[in-house]
Amino acid sequence: MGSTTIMNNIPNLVALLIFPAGLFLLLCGLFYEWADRKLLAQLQNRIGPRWFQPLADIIKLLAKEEVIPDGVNPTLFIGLPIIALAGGLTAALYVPIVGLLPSYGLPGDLIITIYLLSLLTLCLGLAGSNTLDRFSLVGATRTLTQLFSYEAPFMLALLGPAFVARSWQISVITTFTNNRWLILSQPLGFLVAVIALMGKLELPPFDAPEAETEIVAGALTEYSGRGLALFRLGKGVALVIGLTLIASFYLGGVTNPFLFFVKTLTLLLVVVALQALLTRLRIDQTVGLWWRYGTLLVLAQWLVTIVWHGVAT
Amino acid sequence: MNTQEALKIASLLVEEWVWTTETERPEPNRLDVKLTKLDDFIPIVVGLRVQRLGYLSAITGLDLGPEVGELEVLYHFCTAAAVVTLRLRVPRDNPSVPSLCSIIPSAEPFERELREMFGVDVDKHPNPIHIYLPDDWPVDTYPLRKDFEQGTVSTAVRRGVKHDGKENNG
Amino acid sequence: MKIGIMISDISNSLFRRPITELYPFERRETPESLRGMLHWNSENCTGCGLCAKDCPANAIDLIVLDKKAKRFVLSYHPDRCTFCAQCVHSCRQGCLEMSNEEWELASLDKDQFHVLYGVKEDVENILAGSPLPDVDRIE
Amino acid sequence: MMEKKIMDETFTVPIGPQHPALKEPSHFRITVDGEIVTNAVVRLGYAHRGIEKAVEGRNWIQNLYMLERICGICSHIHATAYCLGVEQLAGVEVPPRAQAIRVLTAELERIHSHFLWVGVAAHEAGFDTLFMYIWRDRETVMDLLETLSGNRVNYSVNILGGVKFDINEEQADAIRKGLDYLEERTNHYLDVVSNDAMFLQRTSGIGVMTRNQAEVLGTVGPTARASNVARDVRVEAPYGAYFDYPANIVLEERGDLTARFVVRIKELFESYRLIRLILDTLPSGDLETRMPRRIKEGETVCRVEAPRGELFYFIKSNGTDMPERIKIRTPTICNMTSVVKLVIGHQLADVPMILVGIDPCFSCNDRMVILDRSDGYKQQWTWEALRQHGIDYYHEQHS
Amino acid sequence: MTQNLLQDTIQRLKTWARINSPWVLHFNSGSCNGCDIEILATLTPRYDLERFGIKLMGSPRHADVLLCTGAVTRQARDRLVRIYEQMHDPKFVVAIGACALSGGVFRGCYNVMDGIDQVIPVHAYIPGCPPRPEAIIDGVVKLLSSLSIPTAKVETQPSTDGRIETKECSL
Ligand code: SF4
Ligand code: SF4
Ligand code: SF4
Ligand code: SF4
Ligand code: SF4
Ligand code: SF4
Ligand code: SF4
Ligand code: SF4
Repeated sequence: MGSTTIMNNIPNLVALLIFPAGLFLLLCGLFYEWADRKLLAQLQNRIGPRWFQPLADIIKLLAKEEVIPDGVNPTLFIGLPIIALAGGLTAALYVPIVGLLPSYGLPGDLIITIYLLSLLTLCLGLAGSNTLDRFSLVGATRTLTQLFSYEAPFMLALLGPAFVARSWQISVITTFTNNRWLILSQPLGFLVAVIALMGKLELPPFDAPEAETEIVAGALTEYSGRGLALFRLGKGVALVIGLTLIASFYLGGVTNPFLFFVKTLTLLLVVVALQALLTRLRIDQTVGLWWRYGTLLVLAQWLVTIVWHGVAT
Repeated sequence: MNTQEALKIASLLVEEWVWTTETERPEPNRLDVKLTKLDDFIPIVVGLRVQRLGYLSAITGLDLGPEVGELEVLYHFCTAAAVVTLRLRVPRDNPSVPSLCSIIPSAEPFERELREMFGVDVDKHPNPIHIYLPDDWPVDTYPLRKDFEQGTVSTAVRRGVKHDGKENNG
Repeated sequence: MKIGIMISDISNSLFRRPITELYPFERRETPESLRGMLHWNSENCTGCGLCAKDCPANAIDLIVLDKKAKRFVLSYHPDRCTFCAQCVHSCRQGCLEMSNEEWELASLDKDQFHVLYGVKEDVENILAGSPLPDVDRIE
Repeated sequence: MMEKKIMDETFTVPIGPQHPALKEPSHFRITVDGEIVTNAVVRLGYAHRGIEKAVEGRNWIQNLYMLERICGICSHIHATAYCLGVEQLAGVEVPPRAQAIRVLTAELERIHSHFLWVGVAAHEAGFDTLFMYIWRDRETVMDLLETLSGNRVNYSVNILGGVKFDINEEQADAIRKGLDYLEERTNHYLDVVSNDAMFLQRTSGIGVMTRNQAEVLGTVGPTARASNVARDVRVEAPYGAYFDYPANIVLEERGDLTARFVVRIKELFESYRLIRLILDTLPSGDLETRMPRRIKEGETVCRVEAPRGELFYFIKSNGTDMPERIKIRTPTICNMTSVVKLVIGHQLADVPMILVGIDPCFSCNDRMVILDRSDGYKQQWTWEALRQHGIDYYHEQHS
Repeated sequence: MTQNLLQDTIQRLKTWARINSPWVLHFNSGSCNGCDIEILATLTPRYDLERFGIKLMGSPRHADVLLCTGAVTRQARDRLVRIYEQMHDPKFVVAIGACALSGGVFRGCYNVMDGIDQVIPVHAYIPGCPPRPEAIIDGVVKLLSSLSIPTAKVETQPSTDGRIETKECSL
């Protein structure tokens, strides 16, 4: 059974690998997942996983027996993880990963990227609601609730730099932000962007959708084997993209690999420290918090930016 | 209320009132009250409660063995170091005691335990279901009675366990 | 009302070596008193059987081969043992002791968990299942 | 939500089987009329091993170790209660040094237990960093207990008539040093649980139990003391060495989850004080007195203060080397009752908060709800669904 | 030829991943909590099992290794079997503590089954009451290393001082 799973997987895997820079991106995602776990462990005064840990996890999951639970739509069950990962990988085309220029660029690709990122969450939610398992259903509901509350602030926060760069094309914005530390002029926007990213990726303390102590593993409870592996990969990729976007928009651009790694990893450290410091929010608190403060903060930031711009020009 | 006061009030209550009891002081901090009439039980408990004499700390069942043919039920009330114990004797076949749940809500699990471990019927108990034993426990089998044999139940069940089609009896 | 009070802890940890032990690569010294695997020294044993009688888990049996000649074999089940040291305490002859070094007893099969202590020849006899003169077991 | 239509008849909601959890498994069955809880029943026994029966077939010495293993978190206190009872029956005087060592171990155990609880509760609330640090520091006590007794969890310090181990100067110094470190850390944790805004919003004002409720429902231990009920066997009815080393009671008024954290953490300081005192004034003398193998006929009641509250033992001997009957009433069952009684009359939506409020580990035991209606319609609910229901319910109320 | 080589590599890769990424599920089948707190302790900073890629999972579907404690009470038995069946292959069971191995002090009590292996197959046994966290790590590492050599059984060797560790005992 195990080996046939692998064999069945091979066409899919190949399809993913021939995707431009796909393999590299996946590895990058795994590396960042490792960095995330390792840093968290370090902050908790323990050693944490070895460098190949996420890779081993993925391979093991791929080799594991895949069972499609009763009462689910098999096409959706199998298809959703693939779409999720594909969405992430596509989004990466528009983003300056490793400081290289984006492979593609079109006007307005910022919006496309953000929506492709949401595709992942959306698939997760659908995957959860596709099963009969109660944990999954609750997880799915929470995932989607969270998605809708984080989408707007994240978007608005990223539109801040877009506004000052006067373009909705990522490559244009990054050229503009190069060596301009927007974090200084838009600190609130930066803050909201970071927190919204954590919310989007369901990192603690916004991990109510997959809280182990409450609902086992949320939407993914019924997933095992390949499906789980693909979702994890997708999340890794989304993490890289999110970090890259924020680092290049707010932290003075990521024009070469060195700067890229330094900046994204520093950003990751901030994210991890927040994870370590904060207690998980209940889902109602998560949502309430965002609608009350997150959006407000971002709007305040906008106001300041606009006024300041008006004054400057 | 300190220990001595509590003991004094308790002995006043049970000895110099209208009920028929035998009291003993097996240890300095304990007052042991044997009730000869089941009817006196509830009024005495109400009396203890009204005097705010401690809280129901535990209910102990005792099987005096098939020869004696009786079970004993002990209600322990604690105040500071004082322990006031009310003892009820009930016949071994068809034993029954009144429920205290309406006076002392926390008696509920203790009485359920008494029911399933000794087979003492608790009259008017709000939730007469198992608390510790599994639902498929054989009826009329009470583990803490003296004539319950360790192992009878457990082996019977163990034979029934199967895994991978193999019989698995340890 | 403060946010993130634990920041002092995490910033302390950031640049410090984790407290994690490297076991199984590095083994910390175990305390002298640690109660590990039980060992039996037959020399002084009188065959009183108190150790077996007081064992809460029935982990030890004393097999008496010849009471006069003081030929005993002690059968010990580390899988049942609760490492409580009552047997050590019960034995007045000081025959029993618990090792503070041998505590990594994990095994992949259960056969490892039947240990016979005694003179080699007696143990081998028992293993071979050869008939023994008036074997008496004290549990 | 879809639950709405089910809500308007009486039905039974059994919450949760157990979950592969740290804490012992339990299970609640809640009957609801519309939205109001009319009855709640707790179902235990996933860990029921039949100890009370088994003790009748083993000798007094073997029983010590079995009773010690009723629970691995407060094993020592079970053994102590049993020993005190049996010694009382046998009329044996235990040497003061042994009594002091028992109390010292009991206080070390309390430290380990409270650290454990705070850690698990933090993990439950989703604050893993606190969990990790608390458990890291807890290792200090575990090390002390291990060097002292030879095992990390079921220490087996007691034997009938005394203790097995002595404490030498070197060990005493190690304990003092360990306590200094722990005291410093405890101050820090007290700050965290009482001031960290993020943590407080998961604990403050949750699961409130008033003083009267706590008293009438027969709660014990820190749960009672967090509601300002002065119930502590060490203080009310001193036993063993607590006559010579009196403990002070720690009370909190609010009765909510925060108060339960604070009470437990403040009790740690009391334990540190007692242990230091004992170490400084450890009486000299023997460690044990000889015990007869047969215990005189009689009955006794023995109460001690376990980390979670009053532990009650009733021991009856018939003059042989085996007990006639031993009744054990653990603190958990008392506090369990309070949960079950407290929810009656409350909104279903409040149930999770009350359960979680009493002991956050409940929420990890109970993750599933099965709706079982009389017409045979069954539906599974998660613990979370119930919580969600609560949230939605209040949203609707307010909008 | 190349087909074989590919198969072989995939097999090796799978084994490697399996050994390096064991996700565990913890089940208490009626233990005294002693073993359970020691399992939890192995995840905390002092011992940190994440070094070996071990992660505690909540769902049986995600777990590869079931860590079991307790003497299996009658109430817990069905649930144990169900959890075992819910886990996806390949799966392993580790019994932890005297209770889980044989019933320990509770051997013979009316409500217990005297050990995990009376109910489900067990792949590794860790004695102790409870085993120290190091001993648990040792057991898990032994299980993991046995996966790389399919026929790993620890040799029985006669030790010094006349003591023999036996495979079978006819008594
Ligand atoms: S240590 Fe305890 S359980 Fe082990 S053999 Fe000795 S008495 Fe028995
Ligand atoms: S108690 Fe000591 S002397 Fe007696 S049988 Fe056991 S080992 Fe031998
Ligand atoms: S969530 Fe519950 S079961 Fe899981 S580790 Fe925490 S307390 Fe234990
Ligand atoms: S102590 Fe109580 S719960 Fe535990 S085994 Fe005995 S009767 Fe059951
Ligand atoms: S109260 Fe009971 S379950 Fe809790 S630690 Fe004590 S013995 Fe264990
Ligand atoms: S050792 Fe004690 S109990 Fe045993 S036979 Fe001798 S006197 Fe009796
Ligand atoms: S206190 Fe009672 S209910 Fe709780 S774990 Fe111990 S035996 Fe079980
Ligand atoms: S082996 Fe010991 S510590 Fe583990 S569950 Fe059993 S009695 Fe408790």
